[in-house]
Amino acid sequence: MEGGFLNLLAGDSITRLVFFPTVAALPLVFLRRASVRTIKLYGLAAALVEVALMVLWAGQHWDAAGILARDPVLEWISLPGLSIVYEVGIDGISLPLVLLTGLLLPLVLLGSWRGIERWWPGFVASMLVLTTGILGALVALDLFLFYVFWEVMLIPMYFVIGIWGGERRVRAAVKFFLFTMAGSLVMLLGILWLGWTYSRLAGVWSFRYEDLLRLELPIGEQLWLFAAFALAFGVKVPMFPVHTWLPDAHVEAPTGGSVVLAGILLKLGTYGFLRFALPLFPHGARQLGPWLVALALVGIIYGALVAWVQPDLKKLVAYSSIAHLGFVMLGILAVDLVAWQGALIQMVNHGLSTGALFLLVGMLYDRRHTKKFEDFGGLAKVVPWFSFFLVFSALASVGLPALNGFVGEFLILLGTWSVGMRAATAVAAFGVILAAVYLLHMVQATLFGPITHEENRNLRDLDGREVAALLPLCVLMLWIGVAPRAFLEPSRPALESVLAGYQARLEQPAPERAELGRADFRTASRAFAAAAREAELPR
Amino acid sequence: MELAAFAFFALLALGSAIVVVGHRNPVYSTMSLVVALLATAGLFVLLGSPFLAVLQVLLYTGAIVVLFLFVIMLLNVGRERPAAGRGTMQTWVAGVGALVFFGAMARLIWESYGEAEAPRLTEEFVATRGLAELLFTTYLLPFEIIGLLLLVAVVAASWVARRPTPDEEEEAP
Amino acid sequence: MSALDLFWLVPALPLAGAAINGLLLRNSQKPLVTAVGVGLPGLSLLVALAALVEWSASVRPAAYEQVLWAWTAGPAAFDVGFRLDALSAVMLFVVTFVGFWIHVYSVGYMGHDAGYRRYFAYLNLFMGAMLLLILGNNYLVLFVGWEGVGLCSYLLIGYYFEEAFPPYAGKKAFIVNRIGDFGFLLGLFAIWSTWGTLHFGQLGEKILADPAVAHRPFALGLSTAAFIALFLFVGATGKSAQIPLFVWLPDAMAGPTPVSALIHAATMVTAGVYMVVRTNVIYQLAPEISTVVAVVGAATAIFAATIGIAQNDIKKVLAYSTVSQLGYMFLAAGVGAYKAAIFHLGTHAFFKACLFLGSGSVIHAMGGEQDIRKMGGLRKHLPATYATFAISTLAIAGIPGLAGFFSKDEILGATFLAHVPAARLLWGVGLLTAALTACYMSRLVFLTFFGDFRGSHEQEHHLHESPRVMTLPLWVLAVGAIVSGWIGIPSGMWEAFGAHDRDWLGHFLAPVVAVIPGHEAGEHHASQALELALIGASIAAAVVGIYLAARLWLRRGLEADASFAARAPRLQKLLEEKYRVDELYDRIVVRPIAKLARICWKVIDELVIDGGLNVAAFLTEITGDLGRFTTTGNVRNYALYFFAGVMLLLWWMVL
Amino acid sequence: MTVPVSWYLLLAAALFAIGVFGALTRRSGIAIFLSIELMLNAANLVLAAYARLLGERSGQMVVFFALAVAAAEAAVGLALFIAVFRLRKTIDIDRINLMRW
Repeated sequence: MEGGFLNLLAGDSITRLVFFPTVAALPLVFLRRASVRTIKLYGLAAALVEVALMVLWAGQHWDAAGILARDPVLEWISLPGLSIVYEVGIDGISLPLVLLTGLLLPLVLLGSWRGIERWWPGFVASMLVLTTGILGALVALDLFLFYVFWEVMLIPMYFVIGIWGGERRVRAAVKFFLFTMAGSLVMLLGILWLGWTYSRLAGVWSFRYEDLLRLELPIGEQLWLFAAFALAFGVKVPMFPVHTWLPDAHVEAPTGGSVVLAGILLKLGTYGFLRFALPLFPHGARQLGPWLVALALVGIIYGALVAWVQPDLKKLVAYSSIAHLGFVMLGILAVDLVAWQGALIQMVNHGLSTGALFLLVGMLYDRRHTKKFEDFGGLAKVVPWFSFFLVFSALASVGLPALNGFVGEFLILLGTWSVGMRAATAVAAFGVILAAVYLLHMVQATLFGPITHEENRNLRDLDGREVAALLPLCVLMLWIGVAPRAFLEPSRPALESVLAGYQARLEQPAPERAELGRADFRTASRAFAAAAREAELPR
Repeated sequence: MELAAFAFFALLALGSAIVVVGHRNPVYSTMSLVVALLATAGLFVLLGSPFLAVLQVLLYTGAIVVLFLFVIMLLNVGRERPAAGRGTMQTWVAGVGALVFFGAMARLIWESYGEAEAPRLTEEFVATRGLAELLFTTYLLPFEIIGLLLLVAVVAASWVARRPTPDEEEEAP
Repeated sequence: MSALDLFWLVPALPLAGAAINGLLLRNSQKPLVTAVGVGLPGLSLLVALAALVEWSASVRPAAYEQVLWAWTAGPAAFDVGFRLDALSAVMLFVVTFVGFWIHVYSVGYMGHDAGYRRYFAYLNLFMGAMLLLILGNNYLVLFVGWEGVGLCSYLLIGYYFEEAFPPYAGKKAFIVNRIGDFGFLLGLFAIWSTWGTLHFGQLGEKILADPAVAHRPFALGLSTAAFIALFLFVGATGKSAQIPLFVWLPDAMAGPTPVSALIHAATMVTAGVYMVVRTNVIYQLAPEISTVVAVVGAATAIFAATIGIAQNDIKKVLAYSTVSQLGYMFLAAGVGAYKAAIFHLGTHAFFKACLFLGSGSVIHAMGGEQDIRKMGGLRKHLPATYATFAISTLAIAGIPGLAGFFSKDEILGATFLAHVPAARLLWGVGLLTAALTACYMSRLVFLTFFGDFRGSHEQEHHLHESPRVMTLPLWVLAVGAIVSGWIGIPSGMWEAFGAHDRDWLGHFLAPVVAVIPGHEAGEHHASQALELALIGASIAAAVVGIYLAARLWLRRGLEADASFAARAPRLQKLLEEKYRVDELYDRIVVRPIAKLARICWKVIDELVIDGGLNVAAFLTEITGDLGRFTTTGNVRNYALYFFAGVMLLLWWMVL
Repeated sequence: MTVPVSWYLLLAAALFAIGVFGALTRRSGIAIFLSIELMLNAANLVLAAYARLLGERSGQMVVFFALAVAAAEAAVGLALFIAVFRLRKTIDIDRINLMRW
């Protein structure tokens, strides 16, 4: 069905959104002789086109009911008794993350303008392919396909850290790779197990999300499968105690790498929990949930504490990610619509505010080639605009009301509290205090106090390009903070249907032996089913 | 009558085979192999395929083994060194393994066929004509491929065994 | 279009001013900065006054609500909306009026500062956030304002960021407030999970419809109402600087003086009181927590007052005085005298703002000097400042006829008559605090304005009265410090003199205080004699305090301090060092957490987790090295492995 | 009297086992090669025996092809020995450990 794929690629489709960056990366092979400036502008143009495509697509397919669309299903690997399909779709859960991915791409290139000093074609190509991997993982509706994209993300990121990183970049890149890989291999086992179980019951192998949702597995299987998925996603999130790759990766990664890593890659972990781990194994999730909640809480407190004592700006922001993602995990594990709304918006929020913080740290690094607190202090006088953006982003990250971070944290905590997890809410709310502690520490140590280093006296303030990279993020932070409804509503129907499916399946006890559930338990994909009927699937 | 012939050829084959693997002098080993192959050719006759027997004698003893002897003389291979400490270990393992293998196979064969008699030999089965028909109809493609294979083998052998160029010789340790 | 339709402009105008000043204008456009920075809050004041007039004419006593947009939808649906009722009306007037005059004052006080534009941007932002806080029609908008004023407080305390201390103080304020917010948030969650709304009006209706819900056990052995009340109060202690979270307020004096007047005296710090009064329906249902509020308030009042006596920094004295007065307000709220709490909030806003601005005028004249030991005799040089400062001091001391007398007397009277355990004891503490207040405030006046000048020659040479733009606000506020008490002369006082009850403010605020069926504790009608006695006690406390101060500091000046230090050196040191609470917190909270953080990082992260992984990696390497020995390179070995494989296959297939 | 086919098979198994033993124990490359030829021969015998047993001449065909392959194999193998001998001056495989990493 090669023709089918190419048709999709050419048409107004999700496939085009996903693969356009990679297609755009191909000409870079022939642009080897072009000037660096040309390459940069080409990359930026490609990124902007991608954003435009996304906005157009979202504008056309946005639907108040939150049912979006999916592409026609294509046969991908087809053997007797085994069919792996190429099936992609976007709903309210993936849409915000897809748009965030698109938004960050041009900003990342802008933010790397000076920081990346060698082999721009490679960098641009890596970023573009990385975008394809991320988008693919977000839209894949076949677990096998999802796994492929999941691993595709890994490779460009590995190169970005390993080639353009700091002094100990190779070590950091390998650590990143090994952690993620170790987790995802177990998940692969789980995916294969699911496909095999499905084949035993239905007579044909399938990895389609919709099909696998019908599987009612015995509790023992659900437990280990959930654990396997949780390990893969937990490493990515990252949850305590499998988080130690993150600070290393961030410290060594170039600015652009850090922004994408923190901004989007981490969300793939939480997205995976919401999309796959919970709906597929509700009983397993319920039994193991408390343990994960505990880990999420430890992550919140632990990440905040460790962030506080870091001597390095970037490491501080990196550890803060652990704390923030802990909130998202808490929200997801609360299994409550309000908490899920909060968790989803918090994923976006973290992408915006932490993305901005990493961009800012990168801009500072471009000027001073250091990220240590001891080398700064009193910058507010020298670089007021930089200071404005840093304080703004830090406050968004702290969760100041009227900025975006608050919306997510508030809804998460509200939802968590209302399902009765009061102690957990209290602990997490304590983490809110700590967030203020470490972020204000960062702001103070960098911007305030007397200027202690002569080199800092003549720093340039942000130029137009840098403001252009930051402004969209800050505008969104304020917008989401002031009127989050517009950002919450498109996702609600999708979240509601996932939640309804999850709870409906929980009401039934787990069966003794694996069996195929009734099709109407597939409420999680009801939205997709509706879209599929409209699309008249060629199956 | 058949039994006597079988016993003769079988014992001959076994005995010469033992000499093949046991003798330290490669020339003796090779000559014993000739004997073993000839004995097998005899067995082929008993099994009703005189054509194979002829082929065996012509190809194996006539071509292959001569090639062996030729190489042995070319390389002037002497008597083999006696086995060292680790070698004996290997010998024991190999011996036991071979015995176990034989035991397993024997049991398998015996349980499967026992004293089962083969059908009587027919004129048609023994005739070479049928074989030729088969070879040039059903097995025509494999036959051609085998021809190609032999060609490739000849080319490869002459390439591999060529005298190395001077710079290759320098690389050699 | 009526003024009420434009009600949203009240907070929007200052916010717009902040945006214009902060993002659009340049430092060089100073007149424009002033026009925006003062003009928009002024406009906001006008809109607020127009709206108040219209509201009281047509809507009162009902609340006027204006919903701007839906903040969220779904199960947790909250609106961004405003509410104008009696309580927010009082707050609105105080905030916009006092706020505007402090803006005017700032034009003079900050006129020569390089960060003039930034200052006004922050100050306008504060006004906007404060107005959100008091005008929000639900707890969420209130919380947005609550945090917003916290942010502005942070920014303004750290305004002089090139020095080391102010940013630190700002950070401390923000973090301590965050601790309070932690409690506040949990309180909100409890409200929402119990009644499903955060809207003030709906919440009140739902609670009154079925008060039994509030009495259900909730958590920590508390009833729902008690839990909510307690945790909201934790938030209030943070914002309003009560024990145990008061430590940030004295340090907050590192900000510019008008900021101290506006944020840390008149408006922001009273937000906690406002919130408790706003939530009075729940506090009434949780009498035990109300008692806690009263006790904490009283304890804070006397605790801060004792510290105030031994401070030598003019702003520190005022800061502790503020903490102490806020304690009064909580005492009032705790004993159920909500009107008295708001009344004192209003009067305090006038006289304390006036005091702070006066101190600013003094500091201005002294060239930045804040130590009262280096002042003295300023009365001659700064007549206007002296006059307004003295009026306000008399007001805070509780001299009859001035605002503070009425409000403080009402609090003391209500405490005495309250149905709470140990009401008399609380009253005693309050009375003692009143005396102490009169005493240390008088000490401040005597040491600053009386006696001989103790500063350097140069300073004396430069002494001058502040410009008109600064003295005018002083006079306006001083007048407020006198007359603001007259609108709420407590009913007890009317009764004491046998007059008809003309407590205008009390009647005005009556709709705000919820009447819970079955909870009518009944008016505490005391006898006329008792009322008179209580008034007498209040006056006596004030007079004794002032007399004592006059005996000590008017006559002996600094010697009085010295002799006290000589007689009770340890007590004096303890007071001067503010009971070493900061040091205590540092010891038992900050340092252990910092240590824990380091352990987490260095031990758990780097040693345990990464170390464990390195061990795993090392084991992998070892395994690989061991496995390498099978790769001998000996073809016969390989053949043997191969044969073994064949045997295994055979075994599997045959057997 | 006729001989049961299983006897042929047993003989082939014995020849094969002897060949295995030789291939695993000998050091001389030539000798190993001889042992392998022996094993190949045993396999041929099996094929012929089955052809007889089943009356199906395809077995004989396979023997025919196997012989041809054996010829090709011998040619290439011996060429390799010559090449190796040129490099190492020996065909004692214990001394030829090119495959060691």
